[in-house]
Amino acid sequence: MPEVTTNVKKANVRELIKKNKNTVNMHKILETVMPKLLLVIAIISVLTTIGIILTLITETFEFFKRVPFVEFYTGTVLKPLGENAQFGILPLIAGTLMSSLIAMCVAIPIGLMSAVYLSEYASERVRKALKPILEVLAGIPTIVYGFFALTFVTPLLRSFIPGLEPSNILSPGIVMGIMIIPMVASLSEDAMSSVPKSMREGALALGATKLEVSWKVVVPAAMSGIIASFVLAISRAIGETMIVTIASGSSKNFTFDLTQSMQTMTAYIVEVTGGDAPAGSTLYYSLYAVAMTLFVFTLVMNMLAQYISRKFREEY
Amino acid sequence: MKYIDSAQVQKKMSSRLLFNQILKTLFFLSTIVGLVVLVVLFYRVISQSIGWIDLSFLTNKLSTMPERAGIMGAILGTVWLMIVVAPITLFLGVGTAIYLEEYAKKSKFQSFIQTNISNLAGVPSIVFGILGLTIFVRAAGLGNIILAGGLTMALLVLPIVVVSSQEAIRAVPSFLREASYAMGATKWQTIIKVVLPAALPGILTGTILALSRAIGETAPLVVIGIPALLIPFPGGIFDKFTVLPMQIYYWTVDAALVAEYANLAAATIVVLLFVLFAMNSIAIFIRNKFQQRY
Amino acid sequence: MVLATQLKKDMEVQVDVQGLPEQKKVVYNTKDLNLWYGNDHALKNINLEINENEVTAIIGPSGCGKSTYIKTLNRMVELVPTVRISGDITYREQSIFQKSYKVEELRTYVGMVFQKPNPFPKSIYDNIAYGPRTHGIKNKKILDEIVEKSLRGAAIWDEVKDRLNENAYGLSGGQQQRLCIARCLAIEPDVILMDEPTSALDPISTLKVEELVQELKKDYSIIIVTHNMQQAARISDITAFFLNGEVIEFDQTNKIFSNPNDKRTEDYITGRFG
Amino acid sequence: MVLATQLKKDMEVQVDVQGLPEQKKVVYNTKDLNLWYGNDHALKNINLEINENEVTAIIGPSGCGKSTYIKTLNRMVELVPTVRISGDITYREQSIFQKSYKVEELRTYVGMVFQKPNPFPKSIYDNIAYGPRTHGIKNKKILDEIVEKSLRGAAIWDEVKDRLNENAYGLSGGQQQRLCIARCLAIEPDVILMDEPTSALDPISTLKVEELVQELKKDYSIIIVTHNMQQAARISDITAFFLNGEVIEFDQTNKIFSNPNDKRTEDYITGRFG
Amino acid sequence: SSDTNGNGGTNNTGNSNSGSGDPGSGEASAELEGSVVIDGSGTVYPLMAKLAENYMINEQEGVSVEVSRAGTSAGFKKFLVENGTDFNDASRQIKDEEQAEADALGMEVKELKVALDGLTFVVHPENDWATELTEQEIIDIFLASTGKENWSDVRPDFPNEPINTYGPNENHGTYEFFWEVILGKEDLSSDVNLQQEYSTLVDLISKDKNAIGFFGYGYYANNTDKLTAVKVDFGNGPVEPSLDTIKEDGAYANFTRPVFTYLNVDHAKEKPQVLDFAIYAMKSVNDVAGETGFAPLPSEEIDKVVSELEALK
Ligand SMILES: Nc1ncnc2c1ncn2[C@@H]1O[C@H](COP(=O)(O)OP(=O)(O)OP(=O)(O)O)[C@@H](O)[C@H]1O
Ligand SMILES: Nc1ncnc2c1ncn2[C@@H]1O[C@H](COP(=O)(O)OP(=O)(O)OP(=O)(O)O)[C@@H](O)[C@H]1O
Ligand SMILES: [Mg+2]
Ligand SMILES: [Mg+2]
Ligand SMILES: O=P([O-])([O-])[O-]
Repeated sequence: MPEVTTNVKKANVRELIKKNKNTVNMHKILETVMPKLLLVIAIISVLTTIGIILTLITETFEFFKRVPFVEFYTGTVLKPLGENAQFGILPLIAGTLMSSLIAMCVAIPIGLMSAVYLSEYASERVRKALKPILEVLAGIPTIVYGFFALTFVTPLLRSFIPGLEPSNILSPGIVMGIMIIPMVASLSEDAMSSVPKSMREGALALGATKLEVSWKVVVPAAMSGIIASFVLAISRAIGETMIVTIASGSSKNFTFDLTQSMQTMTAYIVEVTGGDAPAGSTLYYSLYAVAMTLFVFTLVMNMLAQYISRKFREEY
Repeated sequence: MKYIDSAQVQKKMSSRLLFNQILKTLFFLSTIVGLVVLVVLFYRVISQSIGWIDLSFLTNKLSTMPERAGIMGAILGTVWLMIVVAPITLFLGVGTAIYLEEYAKKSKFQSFIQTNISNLAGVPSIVFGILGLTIFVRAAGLGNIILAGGLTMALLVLPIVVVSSQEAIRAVPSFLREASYAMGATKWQTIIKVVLPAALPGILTGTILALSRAIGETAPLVVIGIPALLIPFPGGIFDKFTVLPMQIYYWTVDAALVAEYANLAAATIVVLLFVLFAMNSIAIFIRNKFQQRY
Repeated sequence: MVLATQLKKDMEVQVDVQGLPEQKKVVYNTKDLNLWYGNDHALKNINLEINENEVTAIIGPSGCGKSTYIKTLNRMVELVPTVRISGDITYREQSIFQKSYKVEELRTYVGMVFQKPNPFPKSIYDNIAYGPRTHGIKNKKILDEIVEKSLRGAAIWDEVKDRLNENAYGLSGGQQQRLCIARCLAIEPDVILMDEPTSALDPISTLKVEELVQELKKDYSIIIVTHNMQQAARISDITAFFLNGEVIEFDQTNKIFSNPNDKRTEDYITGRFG
Repeated sequence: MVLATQLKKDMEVQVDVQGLPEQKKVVYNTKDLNLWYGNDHALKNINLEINENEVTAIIGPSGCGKSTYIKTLNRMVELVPTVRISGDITYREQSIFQKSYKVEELRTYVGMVFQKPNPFPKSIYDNIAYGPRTHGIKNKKILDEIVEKSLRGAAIWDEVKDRLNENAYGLSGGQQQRLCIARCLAIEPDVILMDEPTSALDPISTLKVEELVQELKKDYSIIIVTHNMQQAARISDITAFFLNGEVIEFDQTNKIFSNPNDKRTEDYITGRFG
Repeated sequence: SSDTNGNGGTNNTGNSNSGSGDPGSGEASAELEGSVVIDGSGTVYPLMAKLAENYMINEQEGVSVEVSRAGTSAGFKKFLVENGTDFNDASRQIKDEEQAEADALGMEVKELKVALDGLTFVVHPENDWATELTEQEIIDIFLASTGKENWSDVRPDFPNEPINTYGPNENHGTYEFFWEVILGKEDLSSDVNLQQEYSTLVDLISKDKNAIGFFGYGYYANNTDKLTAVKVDFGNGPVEPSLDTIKEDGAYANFTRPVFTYLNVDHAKEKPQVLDFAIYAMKSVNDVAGETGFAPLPSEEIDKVVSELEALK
């Protein structure tokens, strides 16, 4: 190492740095300003939530001045237009519950079984091939599923279910279920693959078959994650809009007959805004009351899912 | 005394193994359901769109006559919408992620914002539509223009960008930060010069996925109100607009009036899916190509 | 040479207790076993006989193939997809690699205890009952009996008898490991494989498990992998020394520790490497 | 006793080369330093003086606080939010815990090399230029000079001079570590802290880094944490032995290794624990 | 709620090239820009959409005409506000209270009658019994008070199957015309399946054998393969709705109604493109009425309106 030059230049760089110390005050300013700026940015997400809640609350409050709270939540007749408008949300809740229920009947068993297959049975190669397909399924826009439900699934179902009406809750429910399969499958699979390998080995070493290991050890151990995935899936189904709007018509039937047309809360919002409810009318405010109800439903579901996965996290 | 009888164990073994095999098949079939649906869906959509997708379909203006109708307006609308959404979400999303990951560690406030973001991610898109309608379209008086739609969409996909950026930032090993601090760099210098460049591929991947979500969303725009027939091309963020999913929506609904509209809807779906696949491929490419292995 | 001296002392005790080895029945016979992980040749030409009611210790430096070998004995190694095997292992004179041989059945005869205690996230009772239930025992009374017997067998009954319905993860590490031994006893195995069963435990728990192993020897054949040479010297009858996937020396434990044939064995047990 | 003998030999060489210690200028003075991680008392009453142009080695078993101490010297330890500190450290006679003291400035005087090589995922050139640029040096020609000089200083110039624009992660582990040393030289520090700089390297790379340290001693004061006692013996002038957060012994390296004052020091360097 | 100025500026830059590319197209009128916003009747929508499209292709490429179809009543609510829509299509005449609202806003509204429509009752093509009904039978089917639940309640020889009734919802002028003019404001049966979108109605009825529903003739005319129109007996034998019978004095006169578009005259005065479109629309409406399922108006009537509009210039 050439010592002499080193010493000469050593002084050089140090001096340069010293000199710059005064000019790099900008860094100090950034150092104090940026955290605050970023905080402001971060708060925007909070403001969005507050915005949603305030918007919904103020207008919903106005709605309940016109339609009593109890009447709204116990009313079985929804006839929002015309002379004798009646606002009972139960038909919409029934429609929402039915479509979500049907979706869950499709998504939960298929999603869970796929998760078991992917996490316990599939070889690395098969998993690598199948997972992207599930991801594709999850990435298809809902409007496309709506088109598919209306033009393919409904006619198909009607060809072997005689009593099925041209618009019915069954077809969008099923398609919604298919759409949600990837969500259940991948969240459940995550939960299952985080069960340590040693747990599986423990069971296999006792002579259990793969099925017995999956069903009696892995699934119970991953239960909180699996349940959380179900709850999130339900929340997703409740909030889903375009499939039901397109394929389930807009009949406000208060029924639990899945061959009939029913309207969900989301589809109601589309219908009312599509008719461009003029600001100030009861119809207009009903939009917010329904949206508020929808928001609370999904929020509760999401928080429940978070609570479950946090509270019942297995410590292995 | 022996409790476990090996003869008994042997006898049961075959049926247990058989059961295992049967259910394995069932599990496999369940996994395949998605694939089957996908194939059917693609087959349907593509076969319905054959003969309808051509250059003039891509470049023409909208029309009530199926043979003349084109989706250039919707494509441009989608592009303009993304021109609004991308910078806003990138700015807000990455900013929030930096704040949460680098500055606000472990405080109550941090966990509050974090919870808030994950809850926001679960709010149905149509509720965002109501927010957009009330605040941007009506209260701010913007009307149903691209800017209003873009702001609404930006808020809708913001949580996706925040969460994926957080993950990308978290994946930057702490030894890189330490190396930078040890050189006398300040925190902000470290973030800008070391953390963000290293996290960039992850951030971009997440942002592209968020944008593809925004491209496919319909519900918030239905609420904001998109005209059923809008022929001119949008030329800026203050213009009215339509987008690919909205066009699919109207044509699907109106197929009851003019049967050919169903084919137009299918053709538009093919275009939309193609765009989404392209975006996903880009995201995967970025992830594989630029992700640093340490 | 402190370490070596200490070992010597252990040896002497061992020799006294055991006297000369008798000829015993063979449980496992390994013939020309080779095993690859992908292209990685992890076991090379292994030939070993494991006797009934003896404790066989397997020692060797990290990565020499101890775990691989022991997991081959109950075919757990096949969970790694890239594994290829040649040669043969017979268990009670039957080749375990035969097509018709059911691994699940083999594993009911061959219990296994792992390095890190791995109870199921269930109650203590359900942990023990898991094996019997799997094999079709549903009767509550019989299960109760099995649970008690196994927990007693693993010398943990007194500590847990009042909390059988509590989650097994409430137990200490040492208790969890004995629970895992009990779980393995519950299916009344013939052989017990143990892969460094005490390496995650504190000295007192280690002692308890070691005592237990001595106790279990009366009824079971035990193969134990250990990093701790004193432990091998203390509890085993036969020791196999592995190095780079090969068996370097396989002999009476007192012979190996007092007068090894191979220079490498000597180097290893005197701490010159590993 | 093979190990101990080996150490002795190293010692003799060391003593020959070094001769008697001279009185040197003090760089760092640590007074009654205590440090807690939450309630965990990691450093207890540390008193140490570090001299200019010497290599000070810090040895001790895992978890004894070596890394904690060395990271306190450039206040990197404060990145852990739960840390509390009492006592004082002066660097060149100024307390580094003073309110007005700027850590960023301290860190330009005190470079650090970590256990695992941690180059930035940038080009080799940009890695070296990072420090100067951070401190406001933009001039391309000056940067070029600094890069070359630093790489030469870290004895890696010849290996990388033709690939300065390639990603640093294309280098081997040993090269990466020397790159990190070069990066640290680029801001011409006064002191270099090294936390087990060779523990992730192969023997040949280790040798190269050790030679480099000897070379650097001429211009820099070096504090090096190491697990490898031969290494401490080979390259350091002064050695501090830490145990459970305390300094047990702090003396000339040859003294520590040939004739330690404390029984625990002796036990540790002869391999009785740790 | 349209921002005309904002639109105008950007549209201009977007389209000026193509405009100057073929200056010969269209008539001699000056090149216009900006937007025209139309909402209202779903019945009139196809007609207006066609006119708008033709206008943009043949006349003024720089003008953006957007057409929506919230329904007559919903449309009026968007029309009768400050800065509301430029036109509101209507399948009924403006109501007194709506006119009063306009007066209160100081807004001048001009009624433009554009064509004639016949309220058409449609059934499933496989429905071979109810192809001819009397006016009273139709009224009875939809009234709440008569309690007709099965087809056999209408005529004993009809099948004993439920009647499924369909129609547009209360946002629509068509609903109001039916309810006010034909039912005389008596209560509609609560079983009537009321929909927002006409296309949904067409779809539902075309798939339901027991259905009967109503809407404007145009929606039937486009779907003659999926639907059968009921021939209505007004006392002089069954009459099939068609462009010939739908006339103010024709055989289908009882169910014939004029359809309108209402023009915000203030907007027309401020924005040349609005007035220009109004004039164009009136001039060309008879050319496209037939193909979109409307009966044309006498040309004298049209000419009169056109000259009134030109006077606004
Ligand atoms: N799943 C695996 N895939 C690939 N190689 C493996 C796998 N498991 C072990 N190996 C390799 O096989 C060799 C033997 O490993 P094994 O785990 O049997 O060693 P061991 O003697 O048990 O070591 P230790 O004392 O560290 O537990 C090692 O080189 C290891 O890298
Ligand atoms: N970030 C931290 N948070 C809490 N405790 C810590 C942290 N880092 C270290 N400790 C604790 O402080 C003590 C000293 O740790 P330190 O890393 O300084 O040890 P060390 O001597 O460097 O050990 P090694 O040789 O393993 O690197 C240990 O008990 C450790 O558990
Ligand atoms: Mg092992
Ligand atoms: Mg350390
Ligand atoms: O849509 P309408 O024509 O019935 O108002």
